[in-house]
Amino acid sequence: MQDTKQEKATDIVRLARHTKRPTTLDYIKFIINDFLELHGDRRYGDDPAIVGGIGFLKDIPVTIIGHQKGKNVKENVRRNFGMAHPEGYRKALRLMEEAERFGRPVINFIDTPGAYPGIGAEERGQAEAIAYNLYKMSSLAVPIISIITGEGGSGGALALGVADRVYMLSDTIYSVISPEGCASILWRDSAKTDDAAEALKLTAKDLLEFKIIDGIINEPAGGAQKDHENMARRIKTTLLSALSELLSLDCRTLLNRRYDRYRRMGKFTED
Amino acid sequence: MQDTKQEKATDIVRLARHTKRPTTLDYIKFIINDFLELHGDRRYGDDPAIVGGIGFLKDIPVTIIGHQKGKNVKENVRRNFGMAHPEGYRKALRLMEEAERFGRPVINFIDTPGAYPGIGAEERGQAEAIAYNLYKMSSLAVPIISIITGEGGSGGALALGVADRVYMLSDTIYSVISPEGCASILWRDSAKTDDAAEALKLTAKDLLEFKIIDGIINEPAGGAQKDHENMARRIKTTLLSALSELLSLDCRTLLNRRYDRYRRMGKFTED
Amino acid sequence: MSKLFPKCGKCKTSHFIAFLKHAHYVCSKCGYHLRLDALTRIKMICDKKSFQFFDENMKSRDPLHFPNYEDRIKELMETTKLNEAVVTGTCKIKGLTTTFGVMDPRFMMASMGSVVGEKITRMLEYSADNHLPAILIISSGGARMQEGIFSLMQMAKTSAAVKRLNDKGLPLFTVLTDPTTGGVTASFAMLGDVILAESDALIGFAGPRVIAQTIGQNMPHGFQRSEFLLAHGMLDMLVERRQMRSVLATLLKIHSMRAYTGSAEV
Amino acid sequence: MSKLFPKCGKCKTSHFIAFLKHAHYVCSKCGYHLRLDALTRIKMICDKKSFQFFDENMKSRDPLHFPNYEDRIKELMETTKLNEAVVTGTCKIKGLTTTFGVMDPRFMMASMGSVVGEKITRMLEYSADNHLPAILIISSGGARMQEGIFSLMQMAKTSAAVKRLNDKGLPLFTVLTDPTTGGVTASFAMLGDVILAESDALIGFAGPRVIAQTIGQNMPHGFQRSEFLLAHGMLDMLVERRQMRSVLATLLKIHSMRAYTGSAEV
Repeated sequence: MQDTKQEKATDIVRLARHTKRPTTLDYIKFIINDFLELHGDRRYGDDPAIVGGIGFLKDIPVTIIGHQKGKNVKENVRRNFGMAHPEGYRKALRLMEEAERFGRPVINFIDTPGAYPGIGAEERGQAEAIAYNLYKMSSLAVPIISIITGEGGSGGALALGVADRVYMLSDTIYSVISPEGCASILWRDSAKTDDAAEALKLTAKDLLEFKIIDGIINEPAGGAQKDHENMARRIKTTLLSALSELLSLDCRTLLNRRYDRYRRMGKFTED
Repeated sequence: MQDTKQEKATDIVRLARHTKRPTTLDYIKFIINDFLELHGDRRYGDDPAIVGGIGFLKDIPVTIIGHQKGKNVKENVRRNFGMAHPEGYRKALRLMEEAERFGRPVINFIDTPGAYPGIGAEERGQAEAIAYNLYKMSSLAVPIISIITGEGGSGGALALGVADRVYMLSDTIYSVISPEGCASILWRDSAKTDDAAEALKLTAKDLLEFKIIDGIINEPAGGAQKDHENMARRIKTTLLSALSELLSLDCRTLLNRRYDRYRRMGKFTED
Repeated sequence: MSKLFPKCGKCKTSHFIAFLKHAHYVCSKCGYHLRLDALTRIKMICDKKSFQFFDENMKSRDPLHFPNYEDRIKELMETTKLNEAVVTGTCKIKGLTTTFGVMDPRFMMASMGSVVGEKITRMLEYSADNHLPAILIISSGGARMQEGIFSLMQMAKTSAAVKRLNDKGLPLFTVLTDPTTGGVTASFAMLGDVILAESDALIGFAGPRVIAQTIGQNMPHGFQRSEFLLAHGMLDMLVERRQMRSVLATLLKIHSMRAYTGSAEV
Repeated sequence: MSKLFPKCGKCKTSHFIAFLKHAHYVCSKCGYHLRLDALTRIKMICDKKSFQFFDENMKSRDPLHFPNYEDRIKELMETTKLNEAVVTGTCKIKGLTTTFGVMDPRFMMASMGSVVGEKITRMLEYSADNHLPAILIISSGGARMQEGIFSLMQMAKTSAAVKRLNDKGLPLFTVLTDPTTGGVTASFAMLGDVILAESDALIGFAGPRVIAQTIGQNMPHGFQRSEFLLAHGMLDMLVERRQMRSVLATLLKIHSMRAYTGSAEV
């Protein structure tokens, strides 16, 4: 985001969804050495909408997981546009539990329109899969860092988003519902999508102000899609700096802070 | 088993499979108060071939799980003749993990020809489901008692059979493979089923001698099928006596003994 | 809706209120379980006069200044006599003490904003601190979009509170009623140690309309209904409404003692 | 089988042994990964001369006095120059120390009796005691029915040993090769923290013949092959045989240090 001009929410929505933005596998290529992609939930399937694996961030062994969109229509169909089924979230959780067992920090990249709303997804417990991730991640005994690299769509984003640190790239969004969905449900009028985008306060700037996220990683001039490598470098710098803090915390402190991080979110009165 | 005559293995195989033998739900009716049946693996399905739930054994809250055969053809089709799919083993494990969380001992009734050999079962990880149960049960931090009430068929039986105490009713079997399967694979001759039954050493008496099981619960005259209530009473007596020992053990002792129980099984030389 | 002759929400038959009440608000014609307000649920399940309310005065603050949200809330506070979509507290059921929360579908379809999330979290924390089990009677349209990201974060907050409760060896029992959808299903609703449901309740993550739009075809029969979820392994039991109090009491009783205390874990 | 021109086990093409060896025993015609004896595997994966054998003299005892079993074992000991179907020990891979076990399909299709179970358990316990990771290269027809219930119990014994290894924060890596079936798949094979497989290997619980008999229909294309299992979420990676050493070395390297030690768990 260029700080010099105040962009509209609807423009940022468009940028966050830009089809040329780097994907999780692009970032991994630039920032992880010795990467091995690991597959499957060991229960039902291997969801191509979420990828994950292990490797080194500089000299730190890490587990790295993220939604995966395609680069073209064909690949997007295979990746289901980054919309995961329950087996995707369960694969992610399996890898996070492995990370916990071996003391590896977890890095999650979030970029999804949302969890897939389909018959099979419901049959196999989309709600349960997301809920269980939130439950388990809340006390996973290794540091977790999540970065929103594009669209942070609702529960399907949060299922990779319970973390000790959450960052957003400057041209990304994170929202309880898409502007289109909001306009359609609330005003039964898809023409009001721009209004909904504005009303939902879904930009990185909004969320930093609300203290929902811990920082904004600025995108290079023209946006992340203009220079994948440069964007990856900025992410790597942020990750290393955050990890150097988190790795020094004892487990109880880490988990208490993670609990408190979410515990304080919410606005209400008690008069 | 009448101790007065030496029955043939093949006769015991027939008795173990008698269609009128009490099923898990029959035993539960007689020995558990306030029983609530709980369903589902929370991932994929609810397998009718395995039932489970919670209630009181006398005044002890317990989790009770078992293979469930039908009483007639129709019910047997629904119950798949007690042959579980992966979701059955995963339901059982879910209930055992709940039991662990709330300090409830686990009682398992085993009566199955084996894990179901079908396409869906393989697709959803029959092997993984069984393996994971063995893995988790080996250190589940509450007492586990397993009772073979009919057929103890291979891995599908063992998946409910890693326990601190294992008992067999007197006219039951427990085997790595069915006599039919053994005859067919080894001798390619199903007429040799009786020989296989003998060779496999699969009766309660054999297994007690091998120290694979901890005791035999004698069946009432004519077999368990003649008097369900009487058989249930005998089982209840055994369970209460075993539990009174196991509940007094501290967790480390309990788990070390369980580990050692299986650790010492096996016959080999090292000269 | 006539107060004396309310209509069934499914088959639209009118029933005399006294009969309906006697039938636990289950339609005698089609079996539909009518949606109930929170206080009626409390009366049906909890021991008389045992309910002690928590956080009755907690109210929404419209953190996004979302169009029309403040007015809508004010209006609902007047019509429902509630300050928000969930009532929480402690009570006894057949003499056994538990924390107890009920969502009220009259209040914006009991969608989860900051207040719902905070009240449920406080209730779960109270359970953990006071060594009590917890029961939640759930109905909800999901997240409350008018509170934007704050609404989404309640999913993480409440799920973490369930984890802390469980880590103390204490259970959460959830009862899913019509409808239970969206971010509420995808957090505490599906995290019950035992999950009960009323029959024919709509339970799911995505709404049926959204799914129909996405896949461009009709739903299979009974899709996202309790019986369907039971068959797909997501629920522990279907419970008739008139049995609910008794089943919950049994659950409390079975979980009221640890038979095995040798574990160093807890 | 000609020693100089062995045949591919799938397409039956004969290959000159020197070429085949250079190709890591992968058929240049159909891509089939030929079954390998344990020592060949060790040579292909472990650092030269690094392998230290465990329990080389452990032998079966025919506990059931099963017809013909003792003779069959004696015969195999002569032809294979092995005492049983698994070789275990320690080795280095690219300089990193690990315990390492390989099953040898020539020995009764590497079915698991008491010796296989005991040797694998001892190897896993050695890892746990000496803070080493563990690697198992698997091929097996499953349980060894000639040892009856003792064979079945090896599933429980080895699975418990994997649990103890994991509880010490140490990993097991399994490599599934053609064929991996029955009680071996349903115990340590599927318990790898990372599960690798060679392509086109038969991997399953029930044998294809048994399934065909049960369901009375043919199998879907590729059923129970590695690629099928990967698609169904059961495997972490397919690894080309010539990459195996390098992938295992990377796994060892990534698992050689705990980045986060703040956990009180381990």
